[in-house]
Amino acid sequence: MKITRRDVLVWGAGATAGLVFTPVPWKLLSDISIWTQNWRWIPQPTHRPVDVKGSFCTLCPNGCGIRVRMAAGWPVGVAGVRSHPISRGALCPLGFAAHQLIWHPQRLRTVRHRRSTSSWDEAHVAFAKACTEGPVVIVDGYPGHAASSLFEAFAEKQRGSYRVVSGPEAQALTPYETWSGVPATALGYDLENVRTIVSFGAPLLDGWGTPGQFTRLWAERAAGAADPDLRLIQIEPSLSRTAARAWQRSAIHPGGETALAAGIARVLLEEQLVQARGPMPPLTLAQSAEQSGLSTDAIRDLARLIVGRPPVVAIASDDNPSIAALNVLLGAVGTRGGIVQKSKHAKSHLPAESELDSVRAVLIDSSVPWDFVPQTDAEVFRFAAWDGGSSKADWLLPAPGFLEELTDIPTAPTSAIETYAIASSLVKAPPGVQSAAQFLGRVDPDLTPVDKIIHTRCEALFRARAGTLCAQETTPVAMIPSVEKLEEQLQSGAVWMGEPQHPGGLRCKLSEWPQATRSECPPCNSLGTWRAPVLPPLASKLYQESSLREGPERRNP
Amino acid sequence: MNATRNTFVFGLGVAIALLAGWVIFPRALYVRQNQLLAFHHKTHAEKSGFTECGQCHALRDDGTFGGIPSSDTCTSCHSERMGASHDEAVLVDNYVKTGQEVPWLVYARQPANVWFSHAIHVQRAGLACAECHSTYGQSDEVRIYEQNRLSGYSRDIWGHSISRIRLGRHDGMKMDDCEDCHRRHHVQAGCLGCHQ
Amino acid sequence: MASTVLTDRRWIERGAERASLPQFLLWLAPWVVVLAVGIYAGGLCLYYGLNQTNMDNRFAFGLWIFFDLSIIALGAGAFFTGFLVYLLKRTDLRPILNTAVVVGFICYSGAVTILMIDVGQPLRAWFTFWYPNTHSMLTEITFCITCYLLVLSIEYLPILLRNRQLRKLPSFLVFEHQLHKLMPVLAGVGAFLSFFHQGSLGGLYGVLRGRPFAFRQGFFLWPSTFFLFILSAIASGPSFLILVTAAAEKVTGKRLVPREVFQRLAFISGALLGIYVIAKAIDTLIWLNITSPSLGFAPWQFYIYRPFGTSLLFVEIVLFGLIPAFLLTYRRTAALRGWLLTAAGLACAGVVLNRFRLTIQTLALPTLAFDPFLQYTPSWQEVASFAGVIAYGVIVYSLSYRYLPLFVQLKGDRSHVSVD
Amino acid sequence: MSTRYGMVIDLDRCTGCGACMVACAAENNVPPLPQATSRTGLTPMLVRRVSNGMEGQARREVFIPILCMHCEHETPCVSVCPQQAVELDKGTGIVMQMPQRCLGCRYCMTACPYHARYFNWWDPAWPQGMEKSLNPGVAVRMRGVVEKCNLCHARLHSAKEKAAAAGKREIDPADYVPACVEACPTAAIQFGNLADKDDPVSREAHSPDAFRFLERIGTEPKVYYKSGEAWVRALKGSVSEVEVKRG
Repeated sequence: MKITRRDVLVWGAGATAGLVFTPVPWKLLSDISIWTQNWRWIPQPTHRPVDVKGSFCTLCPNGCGIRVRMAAGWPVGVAGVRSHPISRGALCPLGFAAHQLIWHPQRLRTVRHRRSTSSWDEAHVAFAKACTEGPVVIVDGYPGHAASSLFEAFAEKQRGSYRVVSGPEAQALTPYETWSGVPATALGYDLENVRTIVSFGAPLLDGWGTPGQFTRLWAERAAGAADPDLRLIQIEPSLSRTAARAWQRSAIHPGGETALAAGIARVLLEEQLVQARGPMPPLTLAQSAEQSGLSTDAIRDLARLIVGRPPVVAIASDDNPSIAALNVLLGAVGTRGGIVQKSKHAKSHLPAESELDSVRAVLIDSSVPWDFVPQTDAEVFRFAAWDGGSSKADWLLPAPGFLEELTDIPTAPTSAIETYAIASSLVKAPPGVQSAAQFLGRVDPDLTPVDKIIHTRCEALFRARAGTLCAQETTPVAMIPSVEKLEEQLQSGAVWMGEPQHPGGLRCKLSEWPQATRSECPPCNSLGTWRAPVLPPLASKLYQESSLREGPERRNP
Repeated sequence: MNATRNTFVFGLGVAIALLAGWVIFPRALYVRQNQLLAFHHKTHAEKSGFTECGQCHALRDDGTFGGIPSSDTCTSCHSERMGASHDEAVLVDNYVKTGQEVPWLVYARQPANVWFSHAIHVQRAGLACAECHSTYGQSDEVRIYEQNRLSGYSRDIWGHSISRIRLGRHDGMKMDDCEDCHRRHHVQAGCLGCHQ
Repeated sequence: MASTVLTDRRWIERGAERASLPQFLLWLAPWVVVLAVGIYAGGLCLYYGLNQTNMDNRFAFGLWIFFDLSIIALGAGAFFTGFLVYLLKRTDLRPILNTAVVVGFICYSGAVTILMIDVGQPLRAWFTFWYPNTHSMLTEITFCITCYLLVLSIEYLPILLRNRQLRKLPSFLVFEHQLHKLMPVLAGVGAFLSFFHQGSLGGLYGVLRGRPFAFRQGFFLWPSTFFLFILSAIASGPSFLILVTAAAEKVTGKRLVPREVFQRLAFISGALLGIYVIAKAIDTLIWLNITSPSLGFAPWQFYIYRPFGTSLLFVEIVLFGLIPAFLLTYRRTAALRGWLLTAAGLACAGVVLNRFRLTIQTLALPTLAFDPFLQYTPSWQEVASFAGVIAYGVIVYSLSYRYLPLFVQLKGDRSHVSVD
Repeated sequence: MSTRYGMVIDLDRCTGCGACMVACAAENNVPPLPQATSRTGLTPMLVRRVSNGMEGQARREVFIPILCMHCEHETPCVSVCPQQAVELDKGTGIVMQMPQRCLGCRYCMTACPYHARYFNWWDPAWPQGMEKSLNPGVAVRMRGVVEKCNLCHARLHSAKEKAAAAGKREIDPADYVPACVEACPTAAIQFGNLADKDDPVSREAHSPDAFRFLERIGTEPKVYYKSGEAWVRALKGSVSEVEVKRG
């Protein structure tokens, strides 16, 4: 018998009716919605156990203490370390997402010669050749760390020279070097004891120096109080986030800092508000008022306010000598709460910019800020972990990134106390990556490698038996049984802290008021002393998904 | 005549639907996989003399659950091949020696949004492992791992009765099953208690 | 031969005058295009997610919520007419009943479609039935609308089955006849459900304590907007029916329903609108003087942002409220087609404006003292899916008009069916 | 006695550095989406910059971290959710969002007066390999659902687990500190148990300088703010109230 259309319809009706009494529709309904909860293209975190490692942030010279949460061999979180004597548990916003930098899309993974892919061997040949042909310059961003001494040794042997690019905080200390002979790297701010700070545009609350140090001090001794124990006076043309939170703030004309410093100095001397009797600035009060944009009375009041609660120190955002001179008048140099000498054996270094002509090659370490471009026609070897784009360098050499390299952390530029720490490499660096130190080590095998240098430094610390080791609890170095124990503790996140030096012994001879110089470095941006050419993707939220910070534009593609 | 024919055709439809829904569908919905290695709980228990599940499936110091022992645990006995079986060779050569983890298929794996703490349920509440995992620990079988094609869940989550009617006592690890047990023990957790 | 191929006469009601098939297809064509674009746009939203729209975290509800609230309000004519005909025995309204059902069906199915496109996880929508939160207005809405859409479909079915060809199947005819007996019950159920979800749509924003522009004190568990929405819906529903039918008459160039029906609807619409506007005015006063001040919000702050000035309030209450209410109830004006349609139009505009202010203005206004006043312009995908649903409505209505006996009075009242 | 977790945020101490925002995003596996903007991004913790509306020397600015306020009374988002994806946790007072239950209707977002809820407009995505840096214990949310601050409940979980393993019933408060609190360099964000009278946080919450935003709406937020500056405290009210105070 033939099947009619009706049969099909009826059969379909029956099947549908029957299906309702099977699990099919109901189970599918459930499973499809569960499917939307577990889309395969959405990554999920690992099941592997998490353990916490102590280390230090190497993304700027300040080396804040960090706790790194590790799972399946990769970092999954970064946090501050309370017991760190300088950073005191704080990190800059960028630090909290720094562990993502390992995976940054702009990560440099291959050697590049003039933008085309090349190899380490070719780079070696080129550099070795350069070394034989003429003087080479090695540029370092973190003077004083183990690699630095390797760089210096190499430069010495090759009749080349070792140069340093220092951040704005360090540069602000250079005038004192010229007047006292003590190297700027040996100086620091005794912030713990200061009670009045006159900041000439220094972003004190916005990533200045070791981010945690001053903000924590300010929070404990200044924030919110009508007459705080620590007076922060911000002198700045614009309403920066530091100015917004400062105790007092004077809006001056852009570039008026020099004139205002002179004006204040004149008032201090005329009204004999300080012991110093000179030198008297050439500018009259009227002139400085006119140039700074404040009234003469305002300047007088400011001067009186400043000396109202000693000890006082003026902090400049660059190497402006007038502000340094003001500190000398205020007696803030070599005194408690002022600018102090923290170490006896620090060296002074040539700035990277000085005479680079008649140089055969320039090797730039990955610690040097990306925007440093040497004014030279020499062959440039640029080490970097990330490609910041538009580089003039002939060679781009992939360096180990965050957490990937064993390095030590010398004293932070602004700190008043010597510290020493070791950031061990927690993550295996990707293949085809080499640090400048390793590179030079291959060129000249006789150089002492970084790990050896670190070991000798630990031995020196151990033999000196001075200072204390800050971990969960602090122990004097004298109590530590062996150098191995000391090194092991340092490797796992402990910090060595030296004894505070006696402030005396730092004398500045200042016969006449310094000439105003064109300031060399621009004031710090809101990134503080951040050195990597890229931001952690999550940190770009600050710029992209909130109105919290204006610029720089997101640096990621 | 016409009417009877209709009823027959209709009934046929119903019958086929029921067959497809109850017999074919459950088979089609799940992918069946064998474990890479034939691991026998019973044998290992006897050889090692272990009596507690926790002796292999231990809690870590921070209270998190160790789960399936890592391959270096095997090293203590399987550092060299113990017998000629193919699986043995695979285990020793590919995992024990290389130190890689065996890609076990985890029957009781919950999805990412679930947070389940063995410490709380076993340590504090004192539940027996068999409450949820049945007696697989004493068995000598190597179960087949069934994975739902749509949700990617192990069959154990939904339970082996496709209709979830008359589930075995230790069968099923859906939220409903968790809730039942919580209700029986008068424990209130709230969403936050068990979800990430 | 060709002519017979190109004709659908045998599907069209005997004696009913209909345009030729090509003409009809020509009329449909543009709407089909719009519908196609709409489907594409909706597909984009479902496939790529709601980043296709211009909604954002602050403007989390956009065009769609306004659209849904509006068409559901306008669709209220369906249940209300059914309510009048079957429960209040106003048989004189029967001629409009089928249109009412079709319009209602279109509006509700359209609303549900849009809703499914504009939630982030439509595949989980059934959770609302499995794990319902009984305190949520949205749960109430979901339940009622789903059930009522079902009711509407069943109400639509007999009209469908009365198609000339389908009628020929005896079993269908029996089925249709049974259904017909069911109608009063369905009308009752429909009325009940509709009263609730029309209300809960009002409650949707009325309960938002965090949005003082929308928040209203309530009676029992429902905020005042709950009742205002019911009122405004049943007030504008009939007006919308008038407009739709008038439009149909314009397009077909036929007189489809006797004038009295229009008069009747107009009067009902007008009277209810009058009551609504007064209630609305009182509610606004209470809200401005008691509710929002008690939450720390001064009335004037809702009106300082252009274009949401007090003028809108005036427009809503007087221009789109009192005036149409008068025009619709006053016999003289209601008798004049021009006036009638204008008034009906104003009445519908009124309810739409009300829905717009409640949904869009509420989100645009700041709550925290340092919030900005927000702007939002829908993306083309949103507009397209919006237009698509309208096209869908026109198409369904056209088809129903062409092939189904929408206006039964053409052959005298056929409350019981006779096989011919 | 049930716990009531809450915060007191000292606005005088906030320098607007944004560390809390980044730490929060990293802890909770928030995807870094290049296409996200200030209106479509995911910022469970968001620091907003607010001025007193003056210019020149008289201008003052304050940074206000905005997160879920975990309203205790008539919690606006809880009552509106049609399918119980939002819940006020009985034991802790945490307002909890369940992305896997959420159908993405966004009704809760319109209900929240603090705009502390965020919608996943895009599929979450990370640059190649970066998924290895995801934080274990926090499930990644999928596109089309709402999320918000859950007070880092993953940390609460591990604290509970640790306690259970040690045979304790109560967690050690030191083990449960949300990421933003831990990250704040000036300790401006204080976290604790408001139900405990001796907890420093509940004492702070009753200090004269403490306030909550939109208090008069009556939802009893559990996130308090505090400031010595009158104009900042005035911000707690609506636009109208602030205008009135500014005169």
